[in-house]
Amino acid sequence: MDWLRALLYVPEAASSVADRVDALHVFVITVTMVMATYVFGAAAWFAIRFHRRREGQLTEELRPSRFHEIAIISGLTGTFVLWWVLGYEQYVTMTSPPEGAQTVYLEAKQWMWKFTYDDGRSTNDVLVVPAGKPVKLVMSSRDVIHSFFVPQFRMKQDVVPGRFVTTWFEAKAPGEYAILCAEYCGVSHSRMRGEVVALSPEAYASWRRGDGSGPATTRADCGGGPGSCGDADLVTFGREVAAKRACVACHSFDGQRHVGPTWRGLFGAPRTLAGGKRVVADEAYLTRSMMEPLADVVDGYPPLMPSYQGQLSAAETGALVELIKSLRDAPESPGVALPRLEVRAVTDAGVVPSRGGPSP
Amino acid sequence: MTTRELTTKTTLLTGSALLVLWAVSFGLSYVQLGLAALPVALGIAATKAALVVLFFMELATARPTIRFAFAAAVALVVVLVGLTVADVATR
Amino acid sequence: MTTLPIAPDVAREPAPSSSPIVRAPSYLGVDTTLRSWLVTTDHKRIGVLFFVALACMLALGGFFALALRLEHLTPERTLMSAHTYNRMFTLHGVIMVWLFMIPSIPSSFGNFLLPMMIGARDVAFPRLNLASFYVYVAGATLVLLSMFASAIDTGWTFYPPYSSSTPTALPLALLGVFIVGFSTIMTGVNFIVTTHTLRDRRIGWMQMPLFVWSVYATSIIQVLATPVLGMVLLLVVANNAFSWGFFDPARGGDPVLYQHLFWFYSHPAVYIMILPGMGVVSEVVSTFARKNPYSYKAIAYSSLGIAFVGFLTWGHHMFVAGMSRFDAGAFGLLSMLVAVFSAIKVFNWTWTLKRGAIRMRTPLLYVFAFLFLFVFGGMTGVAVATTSLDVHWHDTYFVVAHFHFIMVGGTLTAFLAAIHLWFPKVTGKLYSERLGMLSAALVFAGFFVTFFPQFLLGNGGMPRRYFDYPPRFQALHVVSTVGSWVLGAGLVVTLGYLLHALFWGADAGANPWGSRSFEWRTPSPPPKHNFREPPDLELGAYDYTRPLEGEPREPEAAS
Amino acid sequence: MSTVDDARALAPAEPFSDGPGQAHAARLGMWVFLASEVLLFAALFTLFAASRTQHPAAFHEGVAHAKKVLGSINTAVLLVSSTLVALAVQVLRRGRTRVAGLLVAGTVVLGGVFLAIKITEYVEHFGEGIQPGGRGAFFQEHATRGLAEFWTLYFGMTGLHAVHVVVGMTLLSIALLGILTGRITAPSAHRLEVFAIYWHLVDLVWLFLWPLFYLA
Repeated sequence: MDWLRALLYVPEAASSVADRVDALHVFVITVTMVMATYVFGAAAWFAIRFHRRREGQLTEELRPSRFHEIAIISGLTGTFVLWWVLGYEQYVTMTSPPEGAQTVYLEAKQWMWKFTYDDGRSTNDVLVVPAGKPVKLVMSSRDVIHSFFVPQFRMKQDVVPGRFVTTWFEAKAPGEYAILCAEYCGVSHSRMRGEVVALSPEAYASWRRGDGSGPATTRADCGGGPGSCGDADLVTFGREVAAKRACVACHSFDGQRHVGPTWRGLFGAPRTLAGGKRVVADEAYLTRSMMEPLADVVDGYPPLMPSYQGQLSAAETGALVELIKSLRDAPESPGVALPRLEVRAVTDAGVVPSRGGPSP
Repeated sequence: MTTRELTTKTTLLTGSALLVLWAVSFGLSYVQLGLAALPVALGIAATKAALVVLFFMELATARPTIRFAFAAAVALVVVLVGLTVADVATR
Repeated sequence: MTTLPIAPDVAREPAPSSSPIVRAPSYLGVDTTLRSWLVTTDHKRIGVLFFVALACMLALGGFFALALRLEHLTPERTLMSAHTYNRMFTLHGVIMVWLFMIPSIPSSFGNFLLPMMIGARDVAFPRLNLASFYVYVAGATLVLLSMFASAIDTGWTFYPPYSSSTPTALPLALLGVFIVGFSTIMTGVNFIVTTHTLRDRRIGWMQMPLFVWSVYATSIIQVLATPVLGMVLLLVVANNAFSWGFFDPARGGDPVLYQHLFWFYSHPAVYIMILPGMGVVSEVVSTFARKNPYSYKAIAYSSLGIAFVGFLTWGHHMFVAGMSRFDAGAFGLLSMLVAVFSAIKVFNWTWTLKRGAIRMRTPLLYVFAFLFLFVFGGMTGVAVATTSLDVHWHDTYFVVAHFHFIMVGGTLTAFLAAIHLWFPKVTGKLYSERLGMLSAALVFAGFFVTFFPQFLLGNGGMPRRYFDYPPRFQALHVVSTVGSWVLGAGLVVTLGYLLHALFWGADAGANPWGSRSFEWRTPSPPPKHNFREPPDLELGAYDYTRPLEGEPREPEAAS
Repeated sequence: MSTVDDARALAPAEPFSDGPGQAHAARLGMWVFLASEVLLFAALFTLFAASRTQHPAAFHEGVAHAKKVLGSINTAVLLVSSTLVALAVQVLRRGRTRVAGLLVAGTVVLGGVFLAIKITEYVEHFGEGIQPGGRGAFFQEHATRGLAEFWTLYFGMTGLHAVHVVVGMTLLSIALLGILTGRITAPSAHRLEVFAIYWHLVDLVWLFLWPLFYLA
């Protein structure tokens, strides 16, 4: 397999899916070569065998045999559909993050990659991951479309502004792997490069402890100036964000029903939406609910929440998601009735009086 | 080339039917139909459109080539809207 | 193979009869003033006008291509800044796609030949035809003007949100492309109506030359796809000029929707570019193998199949764009189907050669190159439509190599085959067969050396639209650049001997190739209204079982 | 008078050999062009459908705010105008040129009425601070995500339709001129017919814009 990779100029297969992708690659190229040889061989043979012998030479009229036609059409269709089956099966794997993958939040902008980890630290242009463990990326862009591409992992995903897209990978072994931006994003597009640094479990643990090994990190920027978050992890940062953005005005941490649903036990739980649709509250659902709250309103709650699109950074969004995750098994408070709040909608311009119930 | 010519009477009848459907659609918009409101309104619109195409634009008596041209356009509109909305709805 | 330059194979022009109409001048000779060319409604002259304009665009786009390749000789800056590079690849794409490839074969050869091939005197709407030329010129002028104002740097795909904010003359360029789109629609409407209403009664649908089928299928795509592009370009202009914010996430828009609408046009546009080339190949193969197409119906119907199924596959450009997994699967499967139609054509052309009477002439040599390159281009197309493989290949040089194999290896090669097949028809002159063969070899070799390494670069993970690149890719980039010079040289040689032949070439006679196709049943160059008298259509367009009038009889007929 | 005109109207122009053939070509050409027009609008309808799927609440809010009565009157105006021009084609074929001219003139006038109502609507919306691109005072108070998209689409789609109304009125005015000068008569009714089917398409598009922007 390695000599085939060298022949095809394919880089080493450094992720858990790369070997399977390469196998399909080789299969597809082999079929291509066989078909091409068949066509060229036939054409060359006919050109030699049936060259013109005299001026004005006449030819008989040939008609294709039904068998030849059916064989070619069904053979081709079968081959191509087989490629599709194999490829789509792999694609589904490549786009379905496994349970328990570690989450890293990525914010792309012209022309850098900013990664925020669940312990509140962040790095620029360097993504530190443990080798041999799945890592899920929750990605958004601040300006134009970028594309996160790691050739050695055979993975690529466009990073789109205005929404969070997820992808995942698992580096097989410790090492450094290039990150390239694969969607044209402006004058320095070709310099928007970075690196995935996969560390052995021990080295990774030591980097997590922050004892100086591994790539340098900074604290997540809380938006309130340097040091405003202290040395807290992403969950603590999430509590600050929830307070600052007034999330707590409508959402409780302790299981109490409020204007909006409680965050306790929310993550991973099935939700029934107003239209009767059922979804699971995963990262995609939570991020979408922050950006597009009225798209999926939980049954029994008024559609009031304003959009936080363009107001929360990827780190802040990630912090809120981590906070909600941490509240999965939070203690339920005794049933103290909360004072009924006047229902208000929060917008960019501040708090304004609500417009009443849902639109007709 | 048209074998069956449409008559003035057909045209007048079609025009009246269109106005009746218009009134129905307008009236229904004041009834709370909930999720059914859009399908109902679009259904009536499609009926009116069919009347206009068949009897005003005379597709009912047009040559097959012309019917095919129009059908191809409508089919592609369905494809374009369908596959795009399918993406948004299943994301 | 002995007598070069070529001697006409058969059937010299019949001896001039005494009838005065026979001596009527050709379409070139009726009126030679410049004004008569500029206000002509003769489809043949409009075809020639288009050809000249298109050749200029090809030269301009090719010049940009050479400059871009030169920049990649070194991994860092070689001769231009990143900003210039970005503008130049955008212009290369815009000019090649919209000002050359899309109109190339239909507007030039389609215009010239389609009416003749169905026994018509002209297209259905001759004045609309002339208007489509001037609309094209107006659009192209706007695009070129934008170049001098402030050339755009978005790539030819104009993806928002980048295109919403770029400070370049984007509105001017996009309006230019929008206007060129009108020209495309006019030509398409004209060809569809012409094929339906002006066919000689003796030519049924299944008796038309296959080139007509391919241009007809192309016209259907042009008419139905181009308006969607026009609309989406207007939306981008509205974003850029008035900040209306379509597709702008901050205002509730979705950039991925732009990609849906854009590729709904731009994927079928690939078939607009390649289908007419496929028609040329069908004609060349039959003419030089003196053989009926292996299966006429399969080629004809597969053109229509490509036209319609081609509309269902646009999403395979968006597998990693953030599209839903369901749509990725649906588009992946549909994309596989459209490839079958192209493959059917390839097998048909190859098996048409079987038991033929093949003579290797420049057009056939180009068609052999076409077969070779198109099979690679087409099969790698199916490969990149394979969902999981596309994740790695998407937006890398693999895709660049793939579509250049189709666009250059396919369409440009077919365009060159068309030039060499119909040069005697259009001008009445013969070119040097020796130089023709030489430049065909140069073009093929140059092309292969330019673009084959790009497949490997893509496998290695080299993203497209990169000004700087990791140094490990340099060797392959250098090979590719050298290839581009050979390709360029081949095209310059072609221009040289064709210009020479135009003025000093030998007289071609009416039908130098002994072709059965209907456009050859009138003198070369043809008279103003194509046929002096209704042509003899006794023999079918692909009937090589009986001699054409004036052809030598078979010495041993019964074999 | 009419015989001379009829002969001139019937004579096929190059490259056609017969009048009916040319009439069919004109008709087919217009239909193929209309297929193209349908796809032009389809791009915007697709954008509308996808955006509505993404922001159902905002689009409800937008529809509730639209000028339903004005929009509905406009629908009726277009339906009547379409009926008039369809009748015009019928009577022209039967040789009643003068009546046909009156009907076409009526259609053009109704097109003008449509535009006048449309402009009234726009002016009122501008007065409320609704402008395309999510600009204007209205969006300071109504910040539902997707609402800006709704109104931008409203101006874009109805604006493009209005442009088509203007083109249709121009074409019908040309036809009217042809009828008045005797260049369009019963044998050359297809010249009016191709413009009439263009007008019907303009009507057709509006039939779908109306429920989407004003009713539901």
